[in-house]
Amino acid sequence: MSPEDWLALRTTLTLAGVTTVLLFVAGLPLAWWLARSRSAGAVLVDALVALPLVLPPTVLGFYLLLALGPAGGIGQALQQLGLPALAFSFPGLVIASMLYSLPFMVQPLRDAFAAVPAGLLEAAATLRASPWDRFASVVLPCTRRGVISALTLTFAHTIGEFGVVLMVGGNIPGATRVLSIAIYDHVEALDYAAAHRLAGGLLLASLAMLLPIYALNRRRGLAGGAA
Amino acid sequence: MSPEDWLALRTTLTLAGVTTVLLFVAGLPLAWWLARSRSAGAVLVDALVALPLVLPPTVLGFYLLLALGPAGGIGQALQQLGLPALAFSFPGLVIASMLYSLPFMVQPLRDAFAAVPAGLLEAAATLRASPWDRFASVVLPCTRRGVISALTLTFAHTIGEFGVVLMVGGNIPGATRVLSIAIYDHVEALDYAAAHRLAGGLLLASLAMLLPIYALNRRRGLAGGAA
Amino acid sequence: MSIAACFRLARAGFTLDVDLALPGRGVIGIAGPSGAGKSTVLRLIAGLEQAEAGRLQVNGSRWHDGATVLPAHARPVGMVFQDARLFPHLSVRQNVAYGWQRIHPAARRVTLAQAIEAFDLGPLCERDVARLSGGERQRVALARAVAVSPQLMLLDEPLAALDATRKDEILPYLARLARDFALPVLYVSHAPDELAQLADHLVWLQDGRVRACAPAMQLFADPDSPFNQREDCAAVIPARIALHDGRDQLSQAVFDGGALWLAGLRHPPGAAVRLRIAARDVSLARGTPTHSSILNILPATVTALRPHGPWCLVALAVGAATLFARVSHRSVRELALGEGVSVYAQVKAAAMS
Amino acid sequence: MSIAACFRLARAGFTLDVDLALPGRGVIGIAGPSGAGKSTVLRLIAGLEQAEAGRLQVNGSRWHDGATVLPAHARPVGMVFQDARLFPHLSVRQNVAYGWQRIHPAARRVTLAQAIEAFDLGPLCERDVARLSGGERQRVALARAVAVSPQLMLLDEPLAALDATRKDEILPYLARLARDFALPVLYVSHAPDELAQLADHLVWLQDGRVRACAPAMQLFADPDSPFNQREDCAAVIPARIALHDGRDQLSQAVFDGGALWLAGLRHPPGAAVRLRIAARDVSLARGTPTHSSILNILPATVTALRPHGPWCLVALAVGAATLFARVSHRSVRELALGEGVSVYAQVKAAAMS
Amino acid sequence: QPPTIAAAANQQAAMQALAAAYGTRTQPAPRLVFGASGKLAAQVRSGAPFDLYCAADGAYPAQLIADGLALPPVAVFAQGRLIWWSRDRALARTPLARLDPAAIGRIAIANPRHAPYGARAEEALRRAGLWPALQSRLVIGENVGQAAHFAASGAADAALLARSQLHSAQLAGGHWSEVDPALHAPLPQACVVIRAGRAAPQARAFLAWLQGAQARRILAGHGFDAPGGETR
Ligand SMILES: Nc1ncnc2c1ncn2[C@@H]1O[C@H](COP(=O)(O)OP(=O)(O)OP(=O)(O)O)[C@@H](O)[C@H]1O
Ligand SMILES: Nc1ncnc2c1ncn2[C@@H]1O[C@H](COP(=O)(O)OP(=O)(O)OP(=O)(O)O)[C@@H](O)[C@H]1O
Ligand code: MOO
Ligand SMILES: [Mg+2]
Ligand SMILES: [Mg+2]
Repeated sequence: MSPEDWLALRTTLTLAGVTTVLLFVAGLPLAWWLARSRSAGAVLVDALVALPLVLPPTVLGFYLLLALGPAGGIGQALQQLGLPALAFSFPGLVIASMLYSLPFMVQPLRDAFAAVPAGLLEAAATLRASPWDRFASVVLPCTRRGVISALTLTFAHTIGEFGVVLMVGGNIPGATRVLSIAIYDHVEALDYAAAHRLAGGLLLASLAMLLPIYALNRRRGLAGGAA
Repeated sequence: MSPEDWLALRTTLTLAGVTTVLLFVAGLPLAWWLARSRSAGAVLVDALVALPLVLPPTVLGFYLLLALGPAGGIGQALQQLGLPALAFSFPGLVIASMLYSLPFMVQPLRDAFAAVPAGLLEAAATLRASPWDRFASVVLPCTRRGVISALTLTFAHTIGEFGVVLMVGGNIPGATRVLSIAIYDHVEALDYAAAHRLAGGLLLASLAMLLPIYALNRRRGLAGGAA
Repeated sequence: MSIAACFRLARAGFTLDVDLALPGRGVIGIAGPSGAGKSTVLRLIAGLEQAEAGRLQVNGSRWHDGATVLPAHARPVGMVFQDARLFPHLSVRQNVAYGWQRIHPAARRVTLAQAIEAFDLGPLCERDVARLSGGERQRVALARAVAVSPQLMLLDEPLAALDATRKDEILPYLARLARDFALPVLYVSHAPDELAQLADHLVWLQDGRVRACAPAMQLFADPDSPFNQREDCAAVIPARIALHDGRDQLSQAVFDGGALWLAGLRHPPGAAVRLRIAARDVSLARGTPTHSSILNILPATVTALRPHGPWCLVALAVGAATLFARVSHRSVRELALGEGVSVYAQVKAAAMS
Repeated sequence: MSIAACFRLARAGFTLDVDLALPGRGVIGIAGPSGAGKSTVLRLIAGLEQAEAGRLQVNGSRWHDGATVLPAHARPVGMVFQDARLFPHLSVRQNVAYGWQRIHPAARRVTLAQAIEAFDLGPLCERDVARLSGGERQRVALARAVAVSPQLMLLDEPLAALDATRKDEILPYLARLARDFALPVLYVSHAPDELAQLADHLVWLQDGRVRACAPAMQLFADPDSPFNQREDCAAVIPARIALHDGRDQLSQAVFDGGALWLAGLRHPPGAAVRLRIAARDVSLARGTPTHSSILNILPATVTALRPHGPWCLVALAVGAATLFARVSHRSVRELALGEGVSVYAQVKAAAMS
Repeated sequence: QPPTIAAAANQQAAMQALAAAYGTRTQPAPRLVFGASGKLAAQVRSGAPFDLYCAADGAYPAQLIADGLALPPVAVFAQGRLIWWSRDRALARTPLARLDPAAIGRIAIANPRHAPYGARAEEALRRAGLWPALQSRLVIGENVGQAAHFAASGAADAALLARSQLHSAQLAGGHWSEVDPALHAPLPQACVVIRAGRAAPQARAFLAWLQGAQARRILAGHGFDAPGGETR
């Protein structure tokens, strides 16, 4: 692999990591609220959260480009603050990824949270567990499968991001040139050998990463269904 | 919207519909098996199912084009059978979409199925419900949220497909020119007005589609968590 | 008409190894300490658990024989689990209808309305099952099992969450079900009074093994059976109503050894009844007692004496019937009780049911 | 030291409206038909249910007062639910330890080992809770609640799935807990014997309303209380062990009205006990009976007669104590029973616990 | 700080060679970003951090200057050539004007809307009178690089590509012929300095070098004609 490809790998992993962590922090309370709330507003939020799923990445990319670019609202605001523009920058990519992967974090968490029997939380409350404690000691362990799903889906989906990056990230080495774009580039340059190295390597690395996750998940997870 | 864009809309919806139906049929038994099996092979299948999540669409697109082309394994097999080549055809796109969206169908189904208490299935069995009947009358209704999630995720993810189509589709109007590609084209050609029409319309239509789904899901869904 | 059940099953720290020959009708009570394997036996019979080795034949049909295993949904059972296991996505009525809809209309021996009525679920019909009290849930589970018109009922402590009044309503219904449809009912219970009231046959399980399995009368009459080792042991005597005294609401029942006055029965003269006489309700005297509120005084012969901790259980032959009396050691001495001694057994009328 | 609980709550088809003044220690039995609101009252006290209006004060602490509502996890209760509600992701030991870890070490009055020991969970400690029998689950739930060293125990039919032997082990433990830690225990049960054995105070709920709420002695002594309307009604008499006869394993208990011989007690002389004398275990005579295995014959005066269907419940004054006898209408006539009549009450020693 | 160069897809191999030749210890090699000329121009409009923009057509740079996003002048440093490529030797050698539309399967071209090579391919097909017959057989690559990939992978039977792409081993297995330059407008490879670029001096230095002799040799070796239009 060329130094450029290593750089793309680093950019990709950093982007996926940062996106996953930020979305997890933001997604936990949002998912919990969505799982428990019965308000009408929750329906709207549900639909808004799902929007990035339904929209092609190019729609998202287009509007992000307009918003983040020098003519867009966010772009101009940043410019007036003397900050660099977000389009074609790593921070811009993080924002795009967070929007793009939002449902992948929130939906599995919400569904898992909604399936936790209220009776268990009541039992925990009578055993002195505060709401936070209940969340950490009952909800999260009981929904481990959902949490792992949400984290891997988000991480993976960010790694697999292509359309949005193509539109708002460009292809700037070291900043926005992620693996998916690098492979695309190699293919277009007809450099199949490099494409094979990158794509094949990614394929094997992914499988090697997924196998232990699922082995672990499976070993400790299935008992839940038997209860 | 131009006639070409209408055509792209039709292609997109047909693709998403066909993919969702086919994947649902294939995904139900696979997800059920993954949810209940304790064999070591299930771990490998779990990881393989998740692979399209982790892989950038460009990896998939690259290998699919090689496989579907006349030099690839699938392409050659089809040629020997006297069948038309799949590359740059709608059926080829369906295959690509099914691979690409596989985890979006299987994972939510698997997680929902795994959470169904075994005791309910036992009770249903003593009430004369055959395995199929139990699946239809207990598992599916009890996992309605998961099933709806799987269907919307798959449909949506196929609508949002971009990278793979960009690489294997060839942008053929009426066959492989889907919405995401059409929007990309408009943006790159600086035809922002057309891009706005398509992207904005899609945004509103999506929201209009998602709102009733979530309203329905929420109204009948939350009782499950209270049990 | 019989049930033959033979199972072997090993779990970590628990091995079940039973070979049961049971009658093909009537109520078969299953008792034994917690963790003895009672629920496991019901699960094996229902086809919910796989035995390592097993054989199961119910009234002529082979349900399990070597490799041939009838799947659970093909076994014509009605099962009530220890936990109610109601379907959370269905209303009370839909829960009751679930199995009912799945049997052939010709095989239905109760209507849906009857099943709902029998457990007084009318007012709860459209209720979400998550919004029921504990006892209400149990009644729904019972109605659901009854509604499949089973050929074998498997009841795992079905009345544990019910109050005495409800129990008094439901127990006779279950007995009637067993009788009217010539149905075997396997009834797991911790409550000796429930068993004595219902059971025709009894099984005592302990540590996964059968400690006793015999007709209820026989086990209730045996001072050494596991059912008679506790404070609440009782004799059960088959009898026939001879006459009815409307003014005092007393009935006289005759049995193979004499006659007893009973209260609270609504049976017509000639009806067969089972008298349950708790050992603690029987006192002994050497002479004929007088001026007592005790109506029933029967001449009896002591057949056995068994020390029960601080007590002494005295088995008595009254004609062909066996009665028990639980008396203190002092009484044994003062009355000079011993095998073969003749005594008068005083039975309070109030002590029969 | 008292509990004042006043709640109003409306559900579709059910309204709870209670105003309870309860003692701040001892066992408070709560009974009533299924669906009466027993579980709902416990849930309100635990803070799991929101009353429309309510006030709750427990031994001086305000838990609920107008808008001020102490959240559930801040209330020092130990609760056992009607369904076990064990944490499926934790082992038996971890379930028991869950609450124990969450209280201040200085507030712990039992060790984890003691809680596990008290319910004989040692062999199950590392077990997955999905692999427990019904009774085993209930014991884990009990141990988990005891381990938080609560200042108020809320037990919702905690022994429903347990066999008699286990019950006999656990009931005294719960009574000891209430006594040793001066702890109020709210105990919902359908089993009259459990309540009679344990309860110091009794509440009868029906249709969401309080039908009776008084010291247990008083309610047990009242022929009109809801607890004495059923076949199994009994008198409860406080007494003191006077002497112990080792040979016969009999003890003599003296009470405010005489002395009674008891068996099966291991209390030392001088100990205070509660005698429970079931109405069906008391027979009446006009003359002094002789040559009977009945050890206890007490002179008594009839204070009330209540027809109970085919029976007659006779309330008797024996010194300052009240006894019940359930006799047939014929006996009433033959013995010419009436208010103020002097009789001999014959109490079988075997009938006390 | 090395300049970032956004270059048309057909220049990919040549630019990489040029950048390698330009980079020394004292001046780092420029960073390269490739794509369809039109798409890169659109990105410049959206604020992409490019210093130099090299298109496959003069119109895009001129428009950027007109819109104030790039600095004049437009520097044409080479001329591109459209070629007709196929694995089928006979097909590849047949001039466009004499093609039998029925004999061809799929033809890959770049997207005419934002790739100049695609636009010239459309123009040539129209002039050859093949457009109505072939339109439904076309598969459109996002840029000329992807069009080449479609053909090289075998998924398309023939393609209209850039001569500058023939350097690639993937196309070595096929055959090609020049498309008659009379069938389409020329393909001047045109460069401008971006106004917002932060490495303008470095960009200018590279641009100057690009028009020098060493660069000419490299460009000629990659299938480009000299900017004046003379053949190799
Ligand atoms: N799923 C399981 N896996 C492993 N062991 C189990 C499982 N369920 C029960 N056991 C164990 O098997 C034994 C028998 O259990 P079973 O449920 O049959 O008891 P039981 O007689 O019904 O007791 P109870 O009266 O408490 O309900 C017990 O020792 C129990 O711990
Ligand atoms: N979650 C709920 N929502 C609405 N109504 C409920 C809910 N839970 C119970 N009820 C109803 O409230 C009433 C009181 O219920 P509760 O559980 O307090 O009864 P209970 O006295 O504990 O009965 P049981 O002895 O059967 O457990 C019942 O009529 C019941 O149907
Ligand atoms: O701008 Mo290009 O080189 O025609 O894709
Ligand atoms: Mg059991
Ligand atoms: Mg209750």
